[in-house]
Amino acid sequence: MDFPGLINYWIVIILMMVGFYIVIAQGNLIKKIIGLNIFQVSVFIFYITVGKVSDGSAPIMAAGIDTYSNPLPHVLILTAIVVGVATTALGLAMIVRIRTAYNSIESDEIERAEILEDDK
Amino acid sequence: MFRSIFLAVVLFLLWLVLSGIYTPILISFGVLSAIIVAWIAYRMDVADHEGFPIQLSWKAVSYWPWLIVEIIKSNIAVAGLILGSRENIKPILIRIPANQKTELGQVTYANSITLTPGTVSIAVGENMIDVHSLSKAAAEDLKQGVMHDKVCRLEDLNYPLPKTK
Amino acid sequence: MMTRHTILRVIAKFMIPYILLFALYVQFHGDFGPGGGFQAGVIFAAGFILYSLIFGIENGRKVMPPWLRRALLSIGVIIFGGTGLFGLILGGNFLDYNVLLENPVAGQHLGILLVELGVGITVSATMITIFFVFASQDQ
Amino acid sequence: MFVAASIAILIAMLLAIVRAVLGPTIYDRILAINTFGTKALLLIATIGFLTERPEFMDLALVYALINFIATIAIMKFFRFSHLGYPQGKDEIGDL
Amino acid sequence: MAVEVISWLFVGIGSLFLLIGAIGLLRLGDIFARIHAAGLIDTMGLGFLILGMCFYSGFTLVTAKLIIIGIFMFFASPVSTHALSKAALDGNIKPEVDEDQRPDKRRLGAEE
Amino acid sequence: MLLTGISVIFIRNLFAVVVLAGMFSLLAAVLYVVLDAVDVAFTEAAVGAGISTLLLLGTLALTTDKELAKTKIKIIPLLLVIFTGSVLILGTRDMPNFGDAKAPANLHVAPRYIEESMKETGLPNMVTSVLASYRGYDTFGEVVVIFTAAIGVLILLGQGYRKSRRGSGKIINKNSGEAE
Repeated sequence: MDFPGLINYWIVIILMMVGFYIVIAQGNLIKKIIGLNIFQVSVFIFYITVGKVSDGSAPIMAAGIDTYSNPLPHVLILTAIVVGVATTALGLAMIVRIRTAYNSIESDEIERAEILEDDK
Repeated sequence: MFRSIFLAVVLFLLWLVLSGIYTPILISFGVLSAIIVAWIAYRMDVADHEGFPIQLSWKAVSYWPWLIVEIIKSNIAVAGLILGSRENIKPILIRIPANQKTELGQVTYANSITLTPGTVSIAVGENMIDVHSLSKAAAEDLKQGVMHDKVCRLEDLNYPLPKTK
Repeated sequence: MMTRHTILRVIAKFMIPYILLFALYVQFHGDFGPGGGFQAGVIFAAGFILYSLIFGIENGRKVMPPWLRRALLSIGVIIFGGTGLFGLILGGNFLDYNVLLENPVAGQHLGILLVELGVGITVSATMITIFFVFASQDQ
Repeated sequence: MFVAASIAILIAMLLAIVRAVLGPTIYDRILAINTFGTKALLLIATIGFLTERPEFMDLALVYALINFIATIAIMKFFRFSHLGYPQGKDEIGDL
Repeated sequence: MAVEVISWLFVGIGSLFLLIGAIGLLRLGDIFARIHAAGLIDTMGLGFLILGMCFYSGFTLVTAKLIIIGIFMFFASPVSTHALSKAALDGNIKPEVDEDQRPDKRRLGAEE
Repeated sequence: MLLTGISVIFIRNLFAVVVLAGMFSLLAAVLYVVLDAVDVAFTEAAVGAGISTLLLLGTLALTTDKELAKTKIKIIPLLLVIFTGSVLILGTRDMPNFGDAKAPANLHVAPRYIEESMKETGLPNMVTSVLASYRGYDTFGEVVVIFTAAIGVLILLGQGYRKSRRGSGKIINKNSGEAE
């Protein structure tokens, strides 16, 4: 395996797995949202690293520079970040409602409360 | 109202400094933005004598160099304290008077205290400021009241000089 | 008014106009440097949030009442869509800016400017709305 | 020269992260994030000079701005455990 | 050439103070002491680095923006520091001090 | 950066977790600057470090900032995560090297944007011209998404919410009872 050339992907993957672990293994809903954010950021970094060109510069025209990084991933990620914050807001709003309904933000407790309700 | 207009002019100057591109369309956007922001500021009621202290501007210019020299001096002292042994660090809490007439003056004073490392103003009350200081020397310096008098003079040129201890 | 605590209020009063101006600067210079509608919207909202944090949500509401917020929310989308539709009416495709003016390059420039403005308005209105909704809940 | 400066900033950032993770009280963490923001600002500026395109100073300015607002918001939240207006008291601008 | 040397010098001093501040952030005993170390970073570190960069870039728009950043931090950093220390005091954290020269031990302006 | 991410798992005080998340976001933004994505870094700094932190804090204020369950390593998810990670790392062997100008992603439409956008739109910032002109449809859809999210939050936490609480006999402060 080509060590220095691929290290960016490995970092991305480790980061992604950390986020993934938080999402599936943590009970707390707010932690889950943060895990989701970490996962998201890892995907963003993946896109940006793919678009990076060695010796390239930021894709804003200026005199005397002729290698630019790929602007397309930047555009995609730019929109993705804002959509990400919109979804985060929506998720957090749902957490607030869940809290008023079940008086808890731990997923196991919510499950328990639901079972209790079904039994009635 | 006068202040709002003046604020708009200042904002437009800031725009020119930031922009760096002087085509007619962008300059007209600049005028527009400055007017919009000044109007919002007028609605928010932030462009009053506290929010936009033009009455102080000239005196402030004479105060800042002195403050910067003070900051550098105390910085070196604090750096020595951090690198030195732990025994030298003797934190101290003091309460010092702040007889500035306006709240703006008090704020300037408190901020100056905080800006000089080694002393942090932790609470501001009526005519009093609580200060946490990293060493006794810095606290003694503050008690001398040099900075206090400077800020007072900044506020009003005719301020009678209080007796310095 | 004898409020006990003054530092934040005074400094916030001093800084808010400049933050808002900076937001507008980012908005209109997105074509030349980093920046654009998204960033400008968020910074504008941040300046506004600072105001509401320090002077209270009620004052923030007075400066920007709910109807204005909701109107801005839709106006942004309408500007964006309207620009696209205008291109359609003038004989181009949806969101085709070449036909907006005689000169295609100038048309592109105008189109991009309008679109960015729409994005900025929507984003800032969204952020302010979400903040107000979250902050005005009681526990 | 800017390489040395950015390495110094990176080391300082690392120390700030250590403080944030260790931080016995919540205030230590807030302090850490505040200084961390300052360092990020400086790092952006130095990187601008390193890559010889220093015209992106707007970025650093945004950092300063957002850092300040975030710190104020965190403090406000922590004092009242609410982002809204503290009701019933004359506490406009208090923190 | 002389300008370059000056800018080197300033950036060097700035970095040095930055590092000292960061060490202080780790080393000092309690939160109130650490605030002083952070103040070191905010004033000397930032100020000198920005000054050095100003000299390096010469008389351009970049310099203007750097100066704006400097002025902004000049106003903003004491405010956040002050807010932090006040909140810490309200949060019932007792500063470790050698002597407390305040007449009464309550914080100023506290209602209670 | 990894350190902050991992420590998010172990700290039980949610408030500290939020602070660390803000730090994580700042670091990501610095990384974007290093990778030449100035516009993205701009957005990340404003959105990730500013607005998201605020929103998380708002949620904490409305719920609770203590995590109840003790954090322990759960074996099955950990194994799953390690397995997925190793498969992905194996998959990267076919990926182009970092910074490779000949990578497939950089050969498709990007050269055209870089060459032509200045001539076609007259704007030096390619990201803006691609965002608003070439990819205008995407951006339009995305603005609509934000709009929808705002409406969604309003529906979830706005007027209807208030009414139901008022119906339950709880006294609501006059100042905060405004319909959103």
